[in-house]
Amino acid sequence: MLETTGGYWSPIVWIVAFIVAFLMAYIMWGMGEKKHAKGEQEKPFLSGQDEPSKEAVHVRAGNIYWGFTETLSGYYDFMKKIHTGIINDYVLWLLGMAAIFFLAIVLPGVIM
Amino acid sequence: MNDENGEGLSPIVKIISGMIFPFIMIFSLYVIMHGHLTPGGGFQGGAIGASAIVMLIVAFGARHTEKRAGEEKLSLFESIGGTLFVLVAILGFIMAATFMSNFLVGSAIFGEIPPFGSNPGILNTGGILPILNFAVGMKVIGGLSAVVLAMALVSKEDD
Amino acid sequence: MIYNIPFFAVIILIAVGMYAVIFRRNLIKIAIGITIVESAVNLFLITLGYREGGVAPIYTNLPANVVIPGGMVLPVPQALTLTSIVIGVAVLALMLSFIIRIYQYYGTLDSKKVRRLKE
Amino acid sequence: MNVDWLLTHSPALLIAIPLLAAFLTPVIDRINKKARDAFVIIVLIIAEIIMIALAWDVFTGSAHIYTMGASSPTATIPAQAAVPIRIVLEVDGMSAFMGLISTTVSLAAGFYSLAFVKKETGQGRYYALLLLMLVGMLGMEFTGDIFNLFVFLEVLSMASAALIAYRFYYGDAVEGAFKYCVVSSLGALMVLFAIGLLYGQYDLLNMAALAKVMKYTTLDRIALVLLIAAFAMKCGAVPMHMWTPDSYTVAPAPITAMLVAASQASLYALFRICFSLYGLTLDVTTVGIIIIALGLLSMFVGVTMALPQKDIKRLMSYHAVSQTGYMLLGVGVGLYLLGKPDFDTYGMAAMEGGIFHIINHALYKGLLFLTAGAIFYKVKTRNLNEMGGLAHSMKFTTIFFMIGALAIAGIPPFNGFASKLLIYESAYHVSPILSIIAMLVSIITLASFVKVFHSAFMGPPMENAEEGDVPKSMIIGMAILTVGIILFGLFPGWVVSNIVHPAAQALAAQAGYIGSVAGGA
Repeated sequence: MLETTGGYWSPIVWIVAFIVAFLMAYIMWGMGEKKHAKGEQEKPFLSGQDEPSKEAVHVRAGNIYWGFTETLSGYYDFMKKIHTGIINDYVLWLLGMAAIFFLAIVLPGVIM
Repeated sequence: MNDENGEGLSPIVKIISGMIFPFIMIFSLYVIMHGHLTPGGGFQGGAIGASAIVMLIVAFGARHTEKRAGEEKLSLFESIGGTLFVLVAILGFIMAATFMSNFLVGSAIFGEIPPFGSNPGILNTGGILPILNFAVGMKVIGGLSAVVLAMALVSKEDD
Repeated sequence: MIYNIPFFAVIILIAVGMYAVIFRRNLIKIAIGITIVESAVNLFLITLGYREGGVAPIYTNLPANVVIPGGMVLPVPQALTLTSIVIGVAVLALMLSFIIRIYQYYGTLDSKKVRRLKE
Repeated sequence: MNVDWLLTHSPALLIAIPLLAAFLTPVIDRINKKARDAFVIIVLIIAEIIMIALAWDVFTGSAHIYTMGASSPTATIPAQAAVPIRIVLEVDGMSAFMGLISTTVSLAAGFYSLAFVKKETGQGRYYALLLLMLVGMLGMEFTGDIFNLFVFLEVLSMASAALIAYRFYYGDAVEGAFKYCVVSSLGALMVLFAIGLLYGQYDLLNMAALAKVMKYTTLDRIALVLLIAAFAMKCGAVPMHMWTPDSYTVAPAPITAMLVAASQASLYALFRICFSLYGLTLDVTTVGIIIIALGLLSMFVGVTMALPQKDIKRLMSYHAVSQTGYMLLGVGVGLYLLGKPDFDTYGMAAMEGGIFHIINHALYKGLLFLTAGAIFYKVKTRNLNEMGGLAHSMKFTTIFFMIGALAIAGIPPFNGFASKLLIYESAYHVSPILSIIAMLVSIITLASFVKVFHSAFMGPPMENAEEGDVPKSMIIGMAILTVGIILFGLFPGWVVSNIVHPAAQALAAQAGYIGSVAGGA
């Protein structure tokens, strides 16, 4: 039981609720038609084509979120541009951030 | 210029560096042993000692040095130095109150308490400091020369 | 004023070292740049402990009849510098051995070409 | 040798034993390889046991002080002096908490390494450096002396850099190590310069004594800038994170898990500097906003960069950056609210969330990197496009990966959910935008791990994959972390009130930190 500022979180209660919900779903599922025995399912109908093999339809990692990266291509192009992989740039980023912190932390003290 | 092994410098350099080698080592030992009295100590003395071995690498070539004082041997020397250092520090628990306590003060080994005022430097003082200096010296001699030897051997791999 | 000059040297050395690290593309020059910055920081530490006319702090006790006008310089920054030098040796050795290996595998020391890992 | 003696000396013992073992390992390696493996594991187990005992004592009692070389461990101020001049180890709640993480991850990495590096050369030095990494982490976390912090930071950096380049025959491993070495040594030099600035003003190196006299002058501000920049870089905050994916990707998997704990030691140093060294003297609003901004940037950029990656370890490395953002956000909110009336409610909850997230992250990200290593061990590639169907042969690894992935995405009932919940709720109080971004990042995290799970474990089995799972010692290493995840997930209330709260309290209460070393605040 974890008390948070807005309420509480208890994994035990969550697991009990999960099991109850799972059992209910399982019972409902068991009440359905039992016409098909295992192994007798029909093959999917693909406009008369043969079903392609599992190897042929497995989506490879590079293509899974193609749509997402394509939509945000402006952002990703920018990100690729700054992730150069050159050690000089890494040091430049470090110094640049130090300069920004300098402006934010030291300058107010000097001005006042 | 080269001898039959195809590496190293001329015989003059080899003989002279062979003659100087023990003297540099003795000087290194001197700096290490007087670490608690004069500027210097384990690291500086160890660096001098390592430079003697580096001189051998330059004069005789890396492969020849590897046969006589191999990287494995030097690393072992280094490990023994490190172990000695930590062991002396741990003895502080057992012999006195805390880690790194100077438990040798007042004892016969390096335990003499120096008289007030300027003195010519009494070697038998400092408690565990001379021992720690010695351990650091061993570690630096072993480590530094092993590093240079390894680098020399790796850059030889090309040709 | 004259005792502030080392601090200017520190600033100049840091600038030179950083210039080498940021704008030089040769990996060995980058390593040299880091060593220069490190020397600058060491110089800074040593200068902090300096006293005008001070002597080296290697007495056990000062004799009663001897007066040193400047006193002793502060030994703590010297100990810090020594530690930092030892660390610097290790860093330099490690970087140089990496550079040797990089040269073996990439055949170049140009930092713009040593970038198989990016994005 | 009774328990009291052991507890009194445990801070020094925890550093001394792995250090001694690190020097002894190459010697034992020359005698017998099996003995060396057993020796390393025994040392890691001893360190873990001592650490648990010490942590328990600290959480239930008070902070442990240990003065090196003094007549008694608590004699911090020598008779002739007015300020602490010896090296002081100070183990308060936060230090003990971080120490627990370091030893646990090291133990898992040690077990895992037994099989993982079996075919490599130079294993004696591998284990010596692994133990030195543990020494560096524990030293950074325990020390009360700012110069010692620098020394242990360098010990940690050098050992890590050498281990990243351990499989130097891959070429790019050396590149990653070189990049790590350059940025971390520059960062360490910034820290040293800041130490010089502080020492020049106050003639002190002890953090508690420094905190007592801290005036927040312009020079102090410059030192703070240098320290924040260096440690934020070392913990991998965007936009100084570029070294993180480079070095995490090429390191051997157990070392990557250790590197996660190592960057958290830097995170600890950042928090220690902000809270204990400067405390309320600094401008908490400005610095708090800076840390929150770093956290938000890290979370968002890290996770979006992770999504399109094709290299499994590179993807996970970007997630490590992203998860570091959560910790920065949580503790940054705490720092922002420090000294304000809301601190006792929302600020404390945010800090608890951030600190709880540190240990959760070390557990599940360590586990995920170990599973990535197991995949690499089997299929000899890190490219996700070339994998598939590994669930057919690697049953244990699949289960471990699923647990780790669900935990990192914050799916209940695993531990990631509890800490993220604390962060969401308290950050919402500062600004709802913070919580919204944090939740969005959590969703993308889940999406990218679905991608890894789909492409590595699902689908038809690979043609050239070997049968069977990885060796037993690797499974033990992963199981240690999995048990931690499940326990922390099932009992978050107990963990927060007994482990996390003392740690957050130790950070927030600067007076306690000063008082225990330098006498009354």
